[in-house]
Amino acid sequence: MASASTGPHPVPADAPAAAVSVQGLRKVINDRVVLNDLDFAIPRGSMFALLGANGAGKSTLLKILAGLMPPTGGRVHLFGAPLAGHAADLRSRIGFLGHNAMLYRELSARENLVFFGRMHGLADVGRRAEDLLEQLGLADRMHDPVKAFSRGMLQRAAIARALLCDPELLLADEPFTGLDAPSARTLEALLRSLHAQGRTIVFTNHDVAQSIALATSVDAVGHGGVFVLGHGRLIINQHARLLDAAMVHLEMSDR
Amino acid sequence: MNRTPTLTGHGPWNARWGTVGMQRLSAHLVRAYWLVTAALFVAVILMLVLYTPVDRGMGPVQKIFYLHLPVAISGFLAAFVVFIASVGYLWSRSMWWDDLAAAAGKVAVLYCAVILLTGMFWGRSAWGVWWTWSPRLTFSLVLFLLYAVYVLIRPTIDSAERRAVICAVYGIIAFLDVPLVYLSVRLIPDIHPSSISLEPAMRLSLLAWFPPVVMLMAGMIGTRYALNRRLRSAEAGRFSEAPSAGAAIRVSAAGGHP
Amino acid sequence: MTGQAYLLLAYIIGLSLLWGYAAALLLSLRAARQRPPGAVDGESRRQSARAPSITQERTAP
Amino acid sequence: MTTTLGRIMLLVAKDLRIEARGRQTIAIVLVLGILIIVVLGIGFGSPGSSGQPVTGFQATAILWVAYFFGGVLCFEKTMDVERRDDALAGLLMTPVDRGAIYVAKLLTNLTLIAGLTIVITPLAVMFFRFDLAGHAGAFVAILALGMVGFAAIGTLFAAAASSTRLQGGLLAMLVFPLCLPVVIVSTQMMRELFLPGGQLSMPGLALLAGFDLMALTVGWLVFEQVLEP
Repeated sequence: MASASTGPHPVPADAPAAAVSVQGLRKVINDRVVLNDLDFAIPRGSMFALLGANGAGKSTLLKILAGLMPPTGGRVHLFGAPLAGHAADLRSRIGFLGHNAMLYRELSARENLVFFGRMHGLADVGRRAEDLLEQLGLADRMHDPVKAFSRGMLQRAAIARALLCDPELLLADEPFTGLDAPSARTLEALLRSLHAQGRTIVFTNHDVAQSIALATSVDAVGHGGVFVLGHGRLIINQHARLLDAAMVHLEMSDR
Repeated sequence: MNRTPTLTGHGPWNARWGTVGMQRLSAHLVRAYWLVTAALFVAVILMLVLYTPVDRGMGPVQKIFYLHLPVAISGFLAAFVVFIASVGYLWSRSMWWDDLAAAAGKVAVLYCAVILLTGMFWGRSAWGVWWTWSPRLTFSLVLFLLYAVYVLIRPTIDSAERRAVICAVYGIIAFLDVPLVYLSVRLIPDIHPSSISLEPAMRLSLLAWFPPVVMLMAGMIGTRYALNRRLRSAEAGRFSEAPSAGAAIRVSAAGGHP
Repeated sequence: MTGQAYLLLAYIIGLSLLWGYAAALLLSLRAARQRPPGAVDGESRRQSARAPSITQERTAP
Repeated sequence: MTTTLGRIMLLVAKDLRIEARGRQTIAIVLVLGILIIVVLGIGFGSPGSSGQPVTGFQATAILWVAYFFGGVLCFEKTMDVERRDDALAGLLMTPVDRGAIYVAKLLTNLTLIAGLTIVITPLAVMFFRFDLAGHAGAFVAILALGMVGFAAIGTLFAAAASSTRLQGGLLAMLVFPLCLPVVIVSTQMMRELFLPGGQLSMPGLALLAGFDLMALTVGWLVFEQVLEP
């Protein structure tokens, strides 16, 4: 209901195949156009990096994809189903990692995960929570309240929360921010293994080189537009000027 | 592809007339509407002075009633418009509903203020007090407060969307409150039982007052609405220079990395 | 004061409130119509000066 | 349905556990309530020294002011828990029904308000020496019905306003006018109750119940629209 159903774009024939497909997506926040007529599709099983300067609308885009924010206009389909109608069913197939940890800071990491797991309706949540925390190197701190965690530990706990429901689609907003080098490597390995399992991963990142190394596709969101690669034309604006060299380079090295 | 922002999507009353001719016609219609409203007001005031009989019991002050009751009903209608527009906004998330609700909210406050003031003059003349916590007065005071808060709270919310949502929820509950307030004030003991019996000439005068007062209310809401639409599109226009990269294309650099 | 005076006051105040607001609305709508589109006030002009520049198009190598 | 119910219970348990860890809400709310009672007490003076004891009518006014201000603060605080670190977004990513979140928050708020009234009411009775004993049951009935409607409205607007600057006095300003029917009905009922030979007014009870029903229905229906991280 929240998203307008009046997009001029027909649903493309390949929509069911795509993990994410977006047509004519607009978002206006406080009378300011943040996303303007975005059209793109992310194939299933791809690792997709969204690049863009601060304020380019990357986080907004991810929030809309996660169903946390209604778009002003346009359509979003996840796994071929419209996000607006099936939000509740789709939510248990999506993992979302935001800027903030999205955890209750008075509760311990384990309590948080058990709580969110129960909300997801998972079976054997305790075991799943402990496994995940162990995997992310938080096993010895899992009974401490989250508010005592350092930034890096908080980020790892947040990653555990995002992966709790074993999502087919992981949306990660700046997942590497605040992680030290070893943790970042662990996360990279984790993302690669998730990708190897055939999951779709969409993440935003400032680090162009890292994004390129990780991603199977790179896209950049600028001020109200997608910057386009691969069709011979590159539409940019001043916010994205820093990025275009890297992107052009990517295209050349890929071909 | 240069689509109009949904933010300023067209409402039904200010749909962009296709031609200048249509625009002129609508301007003429609006002018005629206001002229008719003003003429009707002059007519009913003359009628009040020349035709309407003076109440034998209460004297001339009873004539306040001919303004008081139509204004009360119109104020109530304006509140109903706020309610409808609020439901409409939550249902469709189109900003023009919010503009309509804001317009009607302001008019509702104005009308409630007039109900209170005329009621107070009447009370002062008839019972010698400006204010008493009688059910009727309490009811109109609560109504006034409900919509005064509605109008006051709007500008304090920065985000246009949040403002629209919060005010829509408020507008819905406020209107649903009205019958509850009406019933609850009847628990207050009423020291002024006022049953008014109307002669046919009085009833005719009362009926004559309804069209101008209701038309004025509708005209005010329409004008305020048009003004709100204008302000909003002007604000949205500030940012319309953002690039409209409508021709965004799917990314095709896939699977190329080691 | 007499009933007549209260009646007069009530009508004068009530009607001037109603019509005063209506007149103010009509005047401000007329003023808004007469302003050229885009130039709303000084504030918005400054704002639009700060708004991001228009899309450039380039051809990738 | 049982899963929704179970999730509501889990949500309330989570809120109460967080409250038990920090005791941030109840402490602040209690202190505010006590402060209000004290200020009003100083204003009215001690009934023993200067004549008339406070009537039942005034008693509701005093108590309602304390409950309402404490309540609004309570709604704000319990919503704050969800806002810190964006925990609400985590919750919204789970398939749990938004209506369940609303009911759970409402139950948490009602629990905390119950705590507030349990402390404030005896204190006020002690300060003002009004006689609730004769109509304790009726008083509790009026209070309970009134607070459900109040909390239903307050929870809804606290959730709506939590992502804006609209807090503190302004939230109260939104909630109070909408809750005026509760104030009018409950004060009138208390007045009737404390008249000699007074009884619990049935139309009044029905009105309170009607208000609760309206507030709960609207809250349940629009809560999803109002929640936005």
